[in-house]
Amino acid sequence: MADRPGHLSDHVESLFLTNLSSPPLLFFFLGVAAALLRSDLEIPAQIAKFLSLYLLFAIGFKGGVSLAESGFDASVVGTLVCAVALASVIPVYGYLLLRRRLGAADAAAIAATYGSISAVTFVTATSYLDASSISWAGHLVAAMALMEAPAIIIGLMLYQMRQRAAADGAAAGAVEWRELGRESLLNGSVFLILGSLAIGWITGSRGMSQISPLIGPPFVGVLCLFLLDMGIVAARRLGDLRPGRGRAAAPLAFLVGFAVGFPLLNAALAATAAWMLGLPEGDALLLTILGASASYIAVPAALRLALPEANPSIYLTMSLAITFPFNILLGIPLYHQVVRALAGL
Amino acid sequence: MADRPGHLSDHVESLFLTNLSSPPLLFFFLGVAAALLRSDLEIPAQIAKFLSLYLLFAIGFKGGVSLAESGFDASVVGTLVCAVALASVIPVYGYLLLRRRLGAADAAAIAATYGSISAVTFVTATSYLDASSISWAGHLVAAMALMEAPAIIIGLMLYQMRQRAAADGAAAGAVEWRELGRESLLNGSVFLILGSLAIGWITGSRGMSQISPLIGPPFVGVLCLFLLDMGIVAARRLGDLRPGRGRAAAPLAFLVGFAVGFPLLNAALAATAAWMLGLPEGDALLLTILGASASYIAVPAALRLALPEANPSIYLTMSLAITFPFNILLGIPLYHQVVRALAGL
Amino acid sequence: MADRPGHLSDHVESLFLTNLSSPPLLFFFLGVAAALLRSDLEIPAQIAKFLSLYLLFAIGFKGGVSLAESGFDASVVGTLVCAVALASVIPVYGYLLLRRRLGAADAAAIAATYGSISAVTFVTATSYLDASSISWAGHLVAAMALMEAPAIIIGLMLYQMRQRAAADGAAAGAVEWRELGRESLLNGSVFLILGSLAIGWITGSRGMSQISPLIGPPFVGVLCLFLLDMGIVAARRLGDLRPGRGRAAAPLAFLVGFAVGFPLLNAALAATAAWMLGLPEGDALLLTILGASASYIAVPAALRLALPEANPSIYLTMSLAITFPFNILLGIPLYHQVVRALAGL
Amino acid sequence: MKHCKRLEIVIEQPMARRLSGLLDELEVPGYTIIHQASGRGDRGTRQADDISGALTNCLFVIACPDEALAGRIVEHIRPLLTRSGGICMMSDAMWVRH
Amino acid sequence: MKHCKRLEIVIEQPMARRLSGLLDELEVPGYTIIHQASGRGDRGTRQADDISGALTNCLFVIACPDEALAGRIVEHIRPLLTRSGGICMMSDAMWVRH
Amino acid sequence: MKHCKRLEIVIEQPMARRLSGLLDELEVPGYTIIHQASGRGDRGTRQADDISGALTNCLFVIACPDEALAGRIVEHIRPLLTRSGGICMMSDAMWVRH
Ligand SMILES: Nc1ncnc2c1ncn2[C@@H]1O[C@H](COP(=O)(O)O)[C@@H](O)[C@H]1O
Ligand SMILES: Nc1ncnc2c1ncn2[C@@H]1O[C@H](COP(=O)(O)O)[C@@H](O)[C@H]1O
Ligand SMILES: Nc1ncnc2c1ncn2[C@@H]1O[C@H](COP(=O)(O)O)[C@@H](O)[C@H]1O
Ligand code: NA
Ligand code: NA
Ligand code: NA
Repeated sequence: MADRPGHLSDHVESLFLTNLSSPPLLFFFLGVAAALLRSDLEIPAQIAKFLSLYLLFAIGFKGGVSLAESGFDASVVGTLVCAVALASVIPVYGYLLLRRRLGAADAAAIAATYGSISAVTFVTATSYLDASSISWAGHLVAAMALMEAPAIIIGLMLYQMRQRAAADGAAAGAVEWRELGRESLLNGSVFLILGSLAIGWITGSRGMSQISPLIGPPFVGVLCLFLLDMGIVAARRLGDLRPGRGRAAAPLAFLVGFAVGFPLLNAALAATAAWMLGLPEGDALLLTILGASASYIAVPAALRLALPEANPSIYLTMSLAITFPFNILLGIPLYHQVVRALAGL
Repeated sequence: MADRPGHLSDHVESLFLTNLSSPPLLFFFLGVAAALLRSDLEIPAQIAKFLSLYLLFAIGFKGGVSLAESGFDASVVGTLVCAVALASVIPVYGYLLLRRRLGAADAAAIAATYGSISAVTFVTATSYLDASSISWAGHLVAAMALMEAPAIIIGLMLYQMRQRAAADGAAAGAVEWRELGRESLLNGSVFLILGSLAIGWITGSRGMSQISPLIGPPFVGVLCLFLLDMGIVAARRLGDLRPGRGRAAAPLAFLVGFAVGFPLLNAALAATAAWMLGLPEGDALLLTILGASASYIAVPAALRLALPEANPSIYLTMSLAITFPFNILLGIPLYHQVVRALAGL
Repeated sequence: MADRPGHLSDHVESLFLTNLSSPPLLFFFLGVAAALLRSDLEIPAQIAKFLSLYLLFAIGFKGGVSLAESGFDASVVGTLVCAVALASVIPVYGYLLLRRRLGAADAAAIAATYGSISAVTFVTATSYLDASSISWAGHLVAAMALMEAPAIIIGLMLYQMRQRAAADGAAAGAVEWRELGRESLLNGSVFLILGSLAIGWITGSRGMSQISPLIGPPFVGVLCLFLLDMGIVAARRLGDLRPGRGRAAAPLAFLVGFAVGFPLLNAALAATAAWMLGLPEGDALLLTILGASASYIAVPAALRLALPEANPSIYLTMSLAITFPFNILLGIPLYHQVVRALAGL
Repeated sequence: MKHCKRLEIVIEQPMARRLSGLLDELEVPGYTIIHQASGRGDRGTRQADDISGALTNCLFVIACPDEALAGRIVEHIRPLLTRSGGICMMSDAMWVRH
Repeated sequence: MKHCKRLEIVIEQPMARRLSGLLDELEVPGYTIIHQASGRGDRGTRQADDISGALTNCLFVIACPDEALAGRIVEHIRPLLTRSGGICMMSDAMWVRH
Repeated sequence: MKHCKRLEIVIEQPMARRLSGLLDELEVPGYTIIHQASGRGDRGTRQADDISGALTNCLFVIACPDEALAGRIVEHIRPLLTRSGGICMMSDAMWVRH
């Protein structure tokens, strides 16, 4: 990529190209191709589950160790509060937008999904930053873990209010709040991130020296294998969105449009918040990614328990087959530009 | 940890603290917390099986390579004989102790479980020694493998004698000795440890240079993930010991007391034997650990075949949910003190 | 091994001994011993599948990176054409040889199996070359991937011709060509090798620097664990060849003889072709291995769909339990001698 | 041999813990669970390839010698099936007492 | 509760995709698939330990309220079983409508 | 279609090899085994999360056209179930001959 000095479009173009030609994303494309061509290439389910646990274990521990080094100060607390605020506001305006075209259950489920985060999108963004050696702070990992639960709880509160208002509470299953609280807070992924964060924080660099041979150098290679599986699974889900399959009666165009537009809206909001907080480039990009990303592991598991009326082949397909690929392929470099532009003001 | 020169209690305290705050043990605590809080964090079963095979493959190979370097001499043979003797004596006095409060089947099963060893406790102890750079000899791995089988065979011989004496041989199923021999000697874990030991011994340092990138640096990280799973499984088993569940009719207090007291008794016996053999610090600690540890993989598998009358929710829960955590959390540093004290005499 | 200068037999002997005493092959023997002694040592199925995907991912990526460095020139194209030619000719004369003693379905199936290749035999050969630091070119990986499909298609064409000739086309199920094409070209293993090759080629050494910590140093260790599983599975299959089991009515002696003799014939053909192409030592050995090796993953999966009349306990057992062990234990060093001898002419 | 009712329930993985809890409360003699099943039904295809478990099924097999209890089990799981989908089949079998 | 036929099919893993395609074409109400099963039959032992899938079985369970459709399913899978081996059993059950 | 008896056996994983050996000796036409099942019974919960296999179940399905053989199978496995626990159910089914 010819790096003529300072010419914006070339520089922007190179950002997109480097991202798209990074091994992890190329293996994501390979997975998509395998599924579309109906090849029988498949990563066994227990292996995919373990690769995701490895990624959470690694990012959590790294976050904890760098948190031990950087310590807690006002700006850290500010970022955490802002992250939780984002995860609470996004589901509200999301639900209002969605309610115009969808039933209450599906609207609340999608709102909760997009209010929450995708750990693997965050992980892919950290490896994007590492590749262009831009530093990022450990407490962003804490922000990620804290953004998981609020979105589910708020999404379902909106659903309950609508149900009580429509006085047909009997029809809709009452939301088991106790079950929901336990499920969203004690969900496996959230628990592992927070646990690894705490242990990384306690053991600090001494702990890292023992663990880094497993979570350091091999990280990008494992990410490639995981994104290969994600490409296969995402491409398979795309088929589910077509009206004929299951009960996805909702208008396809609106759903696809929302799955790309809403993350852009959230990214703008999060980038502005990061700018106001004066976060450094790497941290600002990660906060924007957290706003823009949607959950496809923790939230769907919680929603199947708390809100089974919502149809997973809508909210799971939107976040897994459209928003996740959009974010890692185009979103990351795009939000990087937005963050840089804001910093330049 | 303030290291005021030479003051025993500080030194002892720091030993316990370093052990408890080592990453593997912190991840064990995380697993226990996940299970107690009923989080759905879980390591898939085939992954946990593979992580245990990795640990046995690694410790076996390392043992074999160091055996090739140190070679066989009288003291090595002495240690091996002493180990087998321990694994034969412990079940006898264990059975006599247990028979006073339990049925013959459960007594024989627990005696066999505690006469045998836990490879992961041994592995955790080697990583404890490596962390404080205390050397240990490869033939201890051979000792570990040799201690597996005798305990099962002796435990069952005691059971058969009791049955014949009580002349109700018909009631109790005859022990299939052929099946039992094959099962205890050819058990998967024992076979892998001895096989890796032999291959490490044959290929020596040339072999180690090819294999160590997989079994060397990443070892502690993999141990963390395995102990995370162990914490989850151990905490789940704790529930089984309560009288209400299954047929654990035996007095709970006696079982819990035995699961902590008996390992201490065996540790004292093994430490004394190590002292009489004049073993160096690292080897003495490992022999003590072998005496004090109880099997929860190889022996339970053999007992289900040879002695199904014994109730696994007693012997498996005692070794997995009480003795294993006790040994890796408190036992290792405690036995280290005992070994040091004896050496000081 | 005493290396008296230049004495052929010592040198040959040392080649065999180093191969047989390399850790991967010793773990293969351990697996065979475990199965023959009926130990319950077993690698879980999803783990074995993942280890094979890791090996294909690693060899494909390495091949692509070295292809990027060496680039495409006439000699590379020559090797690829020659490889595809081999994979097309071998099934023809193989089928004619087999038809004399076996039914059409089994003959076609075995011909397709031996016309194709075994990726793990290729991978074991590359680690044999790396151990004696003999270089080999990346495009051989491309040759391997290209040799998978033609053998299946040609084997089945021969079967169809025979069916039409015998005018009982109705009896034998028509071969679903569309299904077969898709299955042989889009088979999971072939797709992963070609995909990793392409990504390694695109990202070149920049990509390798990110991925090599996962696929470089740990490669031989993972190969040991995979060959341990292969030893267990191969030894188990040996039992299937005995006439009593299933419908292996064919003469046992002929099948075993073919499973060793035919690879030697193909090796001679491939070595001569490599010699005529003037390939360097490493590449010539790998081309010979591709000729001599038989598929036990991709082709059996395709044959079960396209030619279910053929009995897998014949063709799968021959390639997995006889040809694969023969090639990695004796074949690799033997073909290395042949290649060296030809080069000496 | 004693007559018994054989119950077979397919439900999504996230609901497995809740269903086994319900069966424990109903004091069924026992149950066996098979995991990671895939399938297709009204709610579309579940290929058991996702990590959330929302697209993965599990299959419960229950041997229930007491017919009245079998009926009670069916009544208690019906609302679960209505909310989350899945199926339940009941058939006759003979139970080998040992 | 409604009467239905319970179909149980064991076939080798490579044929799973073709069988589920056939069931989709026949518009069966649904099916559940259990993977990685081992077994023994006329064609020898399948220990589900090979990577090609040729020696691994999978088990289909189909609840079919429409008896005529159940008969059509059996007729359509018979040729598959004849070519690749495996078994198919049909039994009576009651289907819990929800 | 031919009448047959369907046998369903749940037993712990360590006993799987012994049970399949027994079935081979009894020359049953075939059997299918599903692994890594969890469950609960008299002997408490088996969550299939332990490495020893002592707390993991497996499920055998046997199609047996010969009723007398089915009776013999039940008699031979009864002592296994008495010693190690587990269940065995027998029901009627139709076997699709191919
Ligand atoms: N007729 C059927 N026969 C067997 N399994 C079924 C049937 N209908 C649904 N299932 C299973 O139940 C799951 C959920 O069904 P549904 O709620 O109808 O989407 C499906 O993924 C299948 O695994
Ligand atoms: N009688 C039977 N009962 C249960 N499963 C069977 C029976 N016969 C065959 N199978 C299953 O079907 C697979 C293929 O059977 P076959 O085509 O007879 O070799 C076997 O591996 C078993 O898993
Ligand atoms: N009534 C039942 N229905 C289904 N499975 C059962 C039943 N009772 C026991 N089991 C299974 O058999 C295993 C051992 O049973 P038990 O010997 O009663 O502890 C349990 O873990 C269950 O998987
Ligand atoms: Na978000
Ligand atoms: Na012991
Ligand atoms: Na070949």
